[in-house]
Amino acid sequence: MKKLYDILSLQFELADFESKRSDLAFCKVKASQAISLLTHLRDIHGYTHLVMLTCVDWLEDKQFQLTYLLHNYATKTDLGILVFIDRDHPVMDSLHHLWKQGRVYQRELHEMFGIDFPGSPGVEEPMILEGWQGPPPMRRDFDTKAYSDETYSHRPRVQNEPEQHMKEQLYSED
Amino acid sequence: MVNPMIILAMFLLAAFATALIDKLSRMLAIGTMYVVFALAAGLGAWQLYFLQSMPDAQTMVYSAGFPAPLSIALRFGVVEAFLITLMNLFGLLGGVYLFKRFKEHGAGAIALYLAMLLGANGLVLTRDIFNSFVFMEILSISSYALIGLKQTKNSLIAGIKYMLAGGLASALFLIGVIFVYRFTGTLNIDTWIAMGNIPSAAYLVALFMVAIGVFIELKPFPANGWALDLYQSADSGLAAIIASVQTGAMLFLFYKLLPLFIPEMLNIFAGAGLVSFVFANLIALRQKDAKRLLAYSSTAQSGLLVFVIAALYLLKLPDTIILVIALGLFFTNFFAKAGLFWLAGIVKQDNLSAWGVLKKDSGLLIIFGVFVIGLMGFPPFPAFFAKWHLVHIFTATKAWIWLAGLLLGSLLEVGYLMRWLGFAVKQEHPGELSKSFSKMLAPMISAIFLTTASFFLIKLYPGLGAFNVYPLMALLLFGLVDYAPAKLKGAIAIGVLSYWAWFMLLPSLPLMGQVFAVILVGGSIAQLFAFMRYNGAAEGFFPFLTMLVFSFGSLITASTTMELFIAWELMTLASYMLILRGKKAKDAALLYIVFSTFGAYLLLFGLSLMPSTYPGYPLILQAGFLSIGWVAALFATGGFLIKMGALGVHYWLPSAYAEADDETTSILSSVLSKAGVFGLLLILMMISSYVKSNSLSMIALGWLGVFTAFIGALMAARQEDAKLLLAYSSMSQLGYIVVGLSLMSHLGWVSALYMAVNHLFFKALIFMAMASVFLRTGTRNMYEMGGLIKKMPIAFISVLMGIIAVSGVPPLSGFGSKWFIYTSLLEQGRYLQAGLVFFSSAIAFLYLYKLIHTVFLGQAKPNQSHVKEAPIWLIIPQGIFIMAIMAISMFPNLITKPLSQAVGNYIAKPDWLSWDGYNIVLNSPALHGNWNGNLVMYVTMGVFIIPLLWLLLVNAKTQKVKQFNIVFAAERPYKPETTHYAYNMFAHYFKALGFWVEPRATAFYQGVSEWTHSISATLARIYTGNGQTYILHIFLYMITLYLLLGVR
Amino acid sequence: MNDINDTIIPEPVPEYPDWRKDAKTLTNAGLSEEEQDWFCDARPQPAKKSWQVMENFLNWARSNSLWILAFGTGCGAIELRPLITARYDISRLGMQPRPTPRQASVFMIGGYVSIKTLKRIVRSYEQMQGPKFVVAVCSCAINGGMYWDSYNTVKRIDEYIPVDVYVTGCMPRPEAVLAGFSKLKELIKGGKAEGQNLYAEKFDWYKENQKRVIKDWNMPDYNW
Amino acid sequence: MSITLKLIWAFISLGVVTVWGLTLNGIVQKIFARVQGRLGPPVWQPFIDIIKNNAKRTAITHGIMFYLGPVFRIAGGIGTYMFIPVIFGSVYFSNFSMSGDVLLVMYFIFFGQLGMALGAGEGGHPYSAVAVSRGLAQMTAFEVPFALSVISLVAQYGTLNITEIIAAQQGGFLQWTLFTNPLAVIAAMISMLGMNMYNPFSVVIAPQEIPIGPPTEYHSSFLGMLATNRGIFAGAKLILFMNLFFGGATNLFSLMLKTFWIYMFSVFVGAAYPRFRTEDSIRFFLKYPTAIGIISILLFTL
Repeated sequence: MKKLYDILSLQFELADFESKRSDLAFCKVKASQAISLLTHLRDIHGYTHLVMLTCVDWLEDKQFQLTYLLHNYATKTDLGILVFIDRDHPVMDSLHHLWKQGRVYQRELHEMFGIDFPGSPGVEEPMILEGWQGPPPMRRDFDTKAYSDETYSHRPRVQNEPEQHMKEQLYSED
Repeated sequence: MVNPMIILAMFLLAAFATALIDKLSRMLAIGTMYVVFALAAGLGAWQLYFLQSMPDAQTMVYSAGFPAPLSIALRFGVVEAFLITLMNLFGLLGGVYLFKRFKEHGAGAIALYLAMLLGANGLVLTRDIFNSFVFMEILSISSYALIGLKQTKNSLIAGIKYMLAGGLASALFLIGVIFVYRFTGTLNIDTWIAMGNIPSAAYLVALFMVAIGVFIELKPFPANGWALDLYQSADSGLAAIIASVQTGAMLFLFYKLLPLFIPEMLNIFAGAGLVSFVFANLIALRQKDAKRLLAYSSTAQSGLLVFVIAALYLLKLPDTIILVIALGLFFTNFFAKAGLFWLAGIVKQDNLSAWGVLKKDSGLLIIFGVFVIGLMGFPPFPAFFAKWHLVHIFTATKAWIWLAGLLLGSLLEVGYLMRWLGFAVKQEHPGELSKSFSKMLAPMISAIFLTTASFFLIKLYPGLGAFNVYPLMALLLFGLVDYAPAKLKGAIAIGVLSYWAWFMLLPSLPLMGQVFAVILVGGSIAQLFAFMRYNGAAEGFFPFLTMLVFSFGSLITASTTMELFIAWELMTLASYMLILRGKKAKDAALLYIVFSTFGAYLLLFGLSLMPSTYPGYPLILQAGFLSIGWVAALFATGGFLIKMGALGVHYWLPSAYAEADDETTSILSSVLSKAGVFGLLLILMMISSYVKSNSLSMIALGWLGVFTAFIGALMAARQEDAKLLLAYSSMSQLGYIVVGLSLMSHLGWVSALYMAVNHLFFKALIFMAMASVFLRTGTRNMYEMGGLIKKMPIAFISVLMGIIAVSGVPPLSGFGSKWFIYTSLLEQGRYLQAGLVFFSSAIAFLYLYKLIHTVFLGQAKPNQSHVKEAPIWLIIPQGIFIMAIMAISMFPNLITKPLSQAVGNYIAKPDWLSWDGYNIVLNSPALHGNWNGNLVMYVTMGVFIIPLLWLLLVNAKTQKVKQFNIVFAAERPYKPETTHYAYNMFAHYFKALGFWVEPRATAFYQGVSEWTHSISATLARIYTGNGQTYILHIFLYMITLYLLLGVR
Repeated sequence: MNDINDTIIPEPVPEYPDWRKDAKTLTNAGLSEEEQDWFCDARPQPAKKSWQVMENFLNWARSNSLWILAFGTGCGAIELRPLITARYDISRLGMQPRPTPRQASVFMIGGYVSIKTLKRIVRSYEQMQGPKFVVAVCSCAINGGMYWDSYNTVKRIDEYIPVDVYVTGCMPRPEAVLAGFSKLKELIKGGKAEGQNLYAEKFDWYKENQKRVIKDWNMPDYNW
Repeated sequence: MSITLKLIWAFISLGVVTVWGLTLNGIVQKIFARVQGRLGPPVWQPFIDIIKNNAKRTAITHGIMFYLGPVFRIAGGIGTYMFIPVIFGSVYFSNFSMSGDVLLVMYFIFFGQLGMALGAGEGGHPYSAVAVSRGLAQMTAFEVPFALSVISLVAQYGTLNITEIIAAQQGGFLQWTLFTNPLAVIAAMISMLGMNMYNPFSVVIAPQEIPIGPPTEYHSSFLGMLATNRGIFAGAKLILFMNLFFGGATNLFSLMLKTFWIYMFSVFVGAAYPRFRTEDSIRFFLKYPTAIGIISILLFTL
């Protein structure tokens, strides 16, 4: 994996290589180079499978971390590409032309984190939040409890003293 | 008695005087010429009149009063007089047509034209062989010169080629004449004939050279390259005269020489003529250029005439018969070919597809139609009668090859002529016509002349009843008032036809004929209402519709085979014109007419083998005791099966039904196909004396019917176009009729007729309802419709009744036809056929459900929200047919009893078939069964009404919801188009059974068509356009013929 | 019936002014003009009962022929499958799953209800033909359960459709669900399961609740 | 017999067949349950379901044809039954069988199916149309062996009249068509599997993919009517098979016994087999049973 990292480093500005296991490693790349790196990995190095595309909200760093996890069927290795993008202007290049399933991940990220992937087909369509009007709910600064309290009414809670309650339930004839 | 010398002298005088008069005034010169033609024609006519009043008058005239060897003999008999009249009339018409040219070129052109006609007249009149040569040369030389007048490069080249070929032909002729003179010592043809055959090889060679000289001038294929270029590049007015007058004169010369020829020679010339006829037609098939096509057609026609004269002479038929047949062909050919050349000059478009400009003038279009149809040999034109007798003669003398060649060539001819007609009628073209009075006069007068003559011919023809004239009169009269509003015309047509059918047709018929009269004529009349829906004139419907209906009448009443065939041809023609009226029907109509003509020729051959009938009694009456041979029956059956669209020859059916106008399709499907049933029944009656149900032939016919039903049903289930679906459905239903007829039993025929009546009712009903759907939605693709039940409830009810009747579900009458078919099949022990019939009738459910579901049920489409019920005119026929279906379902005796009685006149009703009230009881040793349609109806009503009342009671308050209020797996539908399950509805079915419906017939016929075209293309390659090659052709041709002659 | 798997009968819905009782049609404002033609706009009306003896008989029949709408709305739906198996076999009680709402009479809400699911639930509920009953299974359907603070899950289903019986538990055992159905049977036989009429009478209240959480209301107001 | 009396007896016999058919349906459900190790619903469950469905308080309709669909269906069922003689030799249980022969019965079966298909079609639900297209396609296939076996019967007995066919089978069970023409019976029984739409030919109603087939949109009393028809129609078909192949019945008891066992044949097969796809079942029907049917005809003609 390190060898691959070294080879790639000649062409791309990679950083923070981190080998988790013998068959799993992560490295960071600049957002502007991410898609070309992915293309390169897919076409040259046999990472033909996009396992997933996820996002982590680093609220404190004002950054979103996108993780592209790729799998190589020949060497049975996984490589995670981490891309950090600005949290205030969350725009990232789309990879739907590389992997068709990418559009679903991107749609989800658009819905949940508000990250825009220009050009990705159907990225604006709601996935599970039909008619959602609030801020993207998976952002860490979204207060889900407050939203919930405000939007949905709670069933009024009846609290009983257990002992008393059981007595009433079981021995109410007395 | 007119002295023919006067005519010749008149021409000579006029030709010389022209130069002088032209100096005076050009108009006067032209006028003089016209007067000369008129006088000559008048003299011919006068001579005809004279000879008619004095049949024994001397017709031979000797110049200078000396007998034959010393002077030149001329004959002015009936034939000559007839030809002289015609040719000079044509000279006049052609002269008028060429008026502008004469005005331009003056005396020279006029003199040349007069000389040409002088040559032609002389050729006809003279009985002297050397004199013939002189006139031939006059004719030829004046022709070259006239062609040269056009002064274009092409026409000059063509003129040179013509001169070369003509010179060669004349030279051969002259050498031959010299040698013959050496043997006979005289130049008089009559003397030659009187001397008989001289047993000398050299004499024969000489005679052959004389003959070949004339023959080459008649432009036989393939030694005719020069003539093709000539026709193509010459002025069309001139080409018209060459094609008619010159060819006519040459033919007559050939005819005069015939008695001299030995049988081998006649054989060779007949064969060469036939080859010319067939192959020129074959090549013409793929021509795109109108004048080139006409050139091939002219070649073919002169080949045909040579063939006919030689062949008939060889068969030693009396001169009068030869002359009548030849003149019949010649007469039609003469007018039609010249007329077409003239029209080509008016259209001024070389490309066939550009002939759509003719539509700008409907008069010209009609004239064009008259010429084309006349040329094809359709009744009532004389060529029809000629071909009819030819076929009979060939059949009687067992000249099968000649017969086959004649029919093959005619079929090819129909192919290209109808293609041309299709272009003229259907193809839009922006071009302009070059119309002027002088140009219009000639084709107009010849069309009128041709039509009138034909009209009188059919009226005066011995043995033809008045009913044969009605279709033509209807065509003529409704054609004249075709500008009147459709509603008025429709009302008149319905009134007239009803009166005629009720007071004239029905009383003159036996019961079986009345049954068919009800089906064919009654069914048509009921559907005529639909045509009244058109606003405005709706040109082109009523003349042909009324013609069609009247021709049905003449078909049923026909008492001789000829009447039958005339009615059949008129019916075909009328239906062709109706199909052609459809928007995109050009190709479909062509396919229809080619297949129909093929069928008609099979029929013609079959009829020619039949014994003579008793004029005055309808054939359907005579059929009970007439008996015909199996060959005749086979061919006639083939002809009728084509019209019914049996499996294998059904190729024309889907496209013709689909592309015709909707109301027309209804008539085609429900009525016209029954004409085939009529014919088939007629044939079966005539062979019933020796062909029984268990004959191999009838079992085979039964299987053909069964497979027609099966494949038709399968194909129908595959269609997305509603009309195609219904077309295949008709094919399938007719298959049942064929099965029923093939049983040759009382029950079988009753079942076939019951099915025929039923099919008329329900298919017309469905077609009318679907016509209103097409009218309102503007599409025929079923998957583009949906949910129309709310918009067009009446159409839905009609289709519902229709499909219940088609599928044979009780209680409607459809079950009756199914019951009859099964019982008759089972009664005769045809178990496996019954099984396959059952399978096909089950498949019928597939296409019927598809039809009603995808159109009326399911999801309504947003672009059809404006759709409303059809106009009343389309609903009236639906009402009539619904009432008819209900009546015969409720009271089946209304129809079963008369049918049984009608059939009983031919095949006696067996004792085991009886009616007990409404209960039809079958107690045959082989099968017991019964059906009580009336009781079934009551029981069905009962079991239907009781649950309905219960439902109304329990479920009185239902909420009416709309189309998207459906359970959609917890979702909601967004588009009706994607919610409507319609396209390729039975995909799974064809996954399992698809191998049955591979379009094998289509592949076969496309193969045939491709092969024909490539053969024709290969043949056409011999025409290089090079004059020397053409001369070589002539030489090779001559040598080949000589070698074939086999004279030592 | 033990205490752990208790069955809760929901309290009646609060009083709510029903100001459009006489209206016969709905506005269907959520639909475009073209779509208005495709959906029925009638307003549901409370159904009338027949006379008492007859009604008792019919209620008996209804209670013994409970056809369940097999629509797995949440994780509790997994509890329906064991019920059909040989061990619990609800078919002996005359119950069977039914694949289309048109023919079902019991709607089993199986657990948490997200907004997206709620829309489908409302639609399916309205497509059922009355009398129709709702059994809500799992604590999520009762008070949100573990999704009590979720941004996307409603906390009490009875605000949106009338519920006849709740079955507590996360998730309840099949026995508990069976107990819930038994309770429902009792209610039906007693003529107390009139959720359909409640829905029709308080239609506007339910609709308002539904529309408050379902923001993209692209369906008719009542899915017939 | 007077027409009034005839009508009364027809009603009585209709009542009998309805009860018996529905009971049979109940028994079938019970048997399926027991095969799967369950207790199963009570035998009278179909009756409760019908009452429940008729007791529904609301109903919707998509249009007239939708409304009439179940009426057509049940009319088809009742009509089919009405044209079959139920008990051989009994004037009371002969219904209106004098109106026609077995052909009438075979074609009247289509009456209900066609009407139902039309009603389902107007429902506008695509699944209904899908199911109808499957059903019709399968029907064209399974009717073929049945028709062939009926034709074989004609070849054997020389009659289409059902009463005469029964009469020919009297005189001991060895006279039954089952023993005199076993091939025809085999073909017919296989085609009955298709008619009853149990496994392996149940793709038409495929309950999960296309919810229960054509009646997807039907509910309330419409569904009640369809369920009632299941009883009548099943009874009518069984009686038809009994009459044609199993010697008919001379009293109600033997009718119940015979129809029960005939029905059990398709039930046992249905309980044991998985499901065919449409095209597979079409191929199946057009291969083996059709071949058997043709052979049985040929045996009687040659």
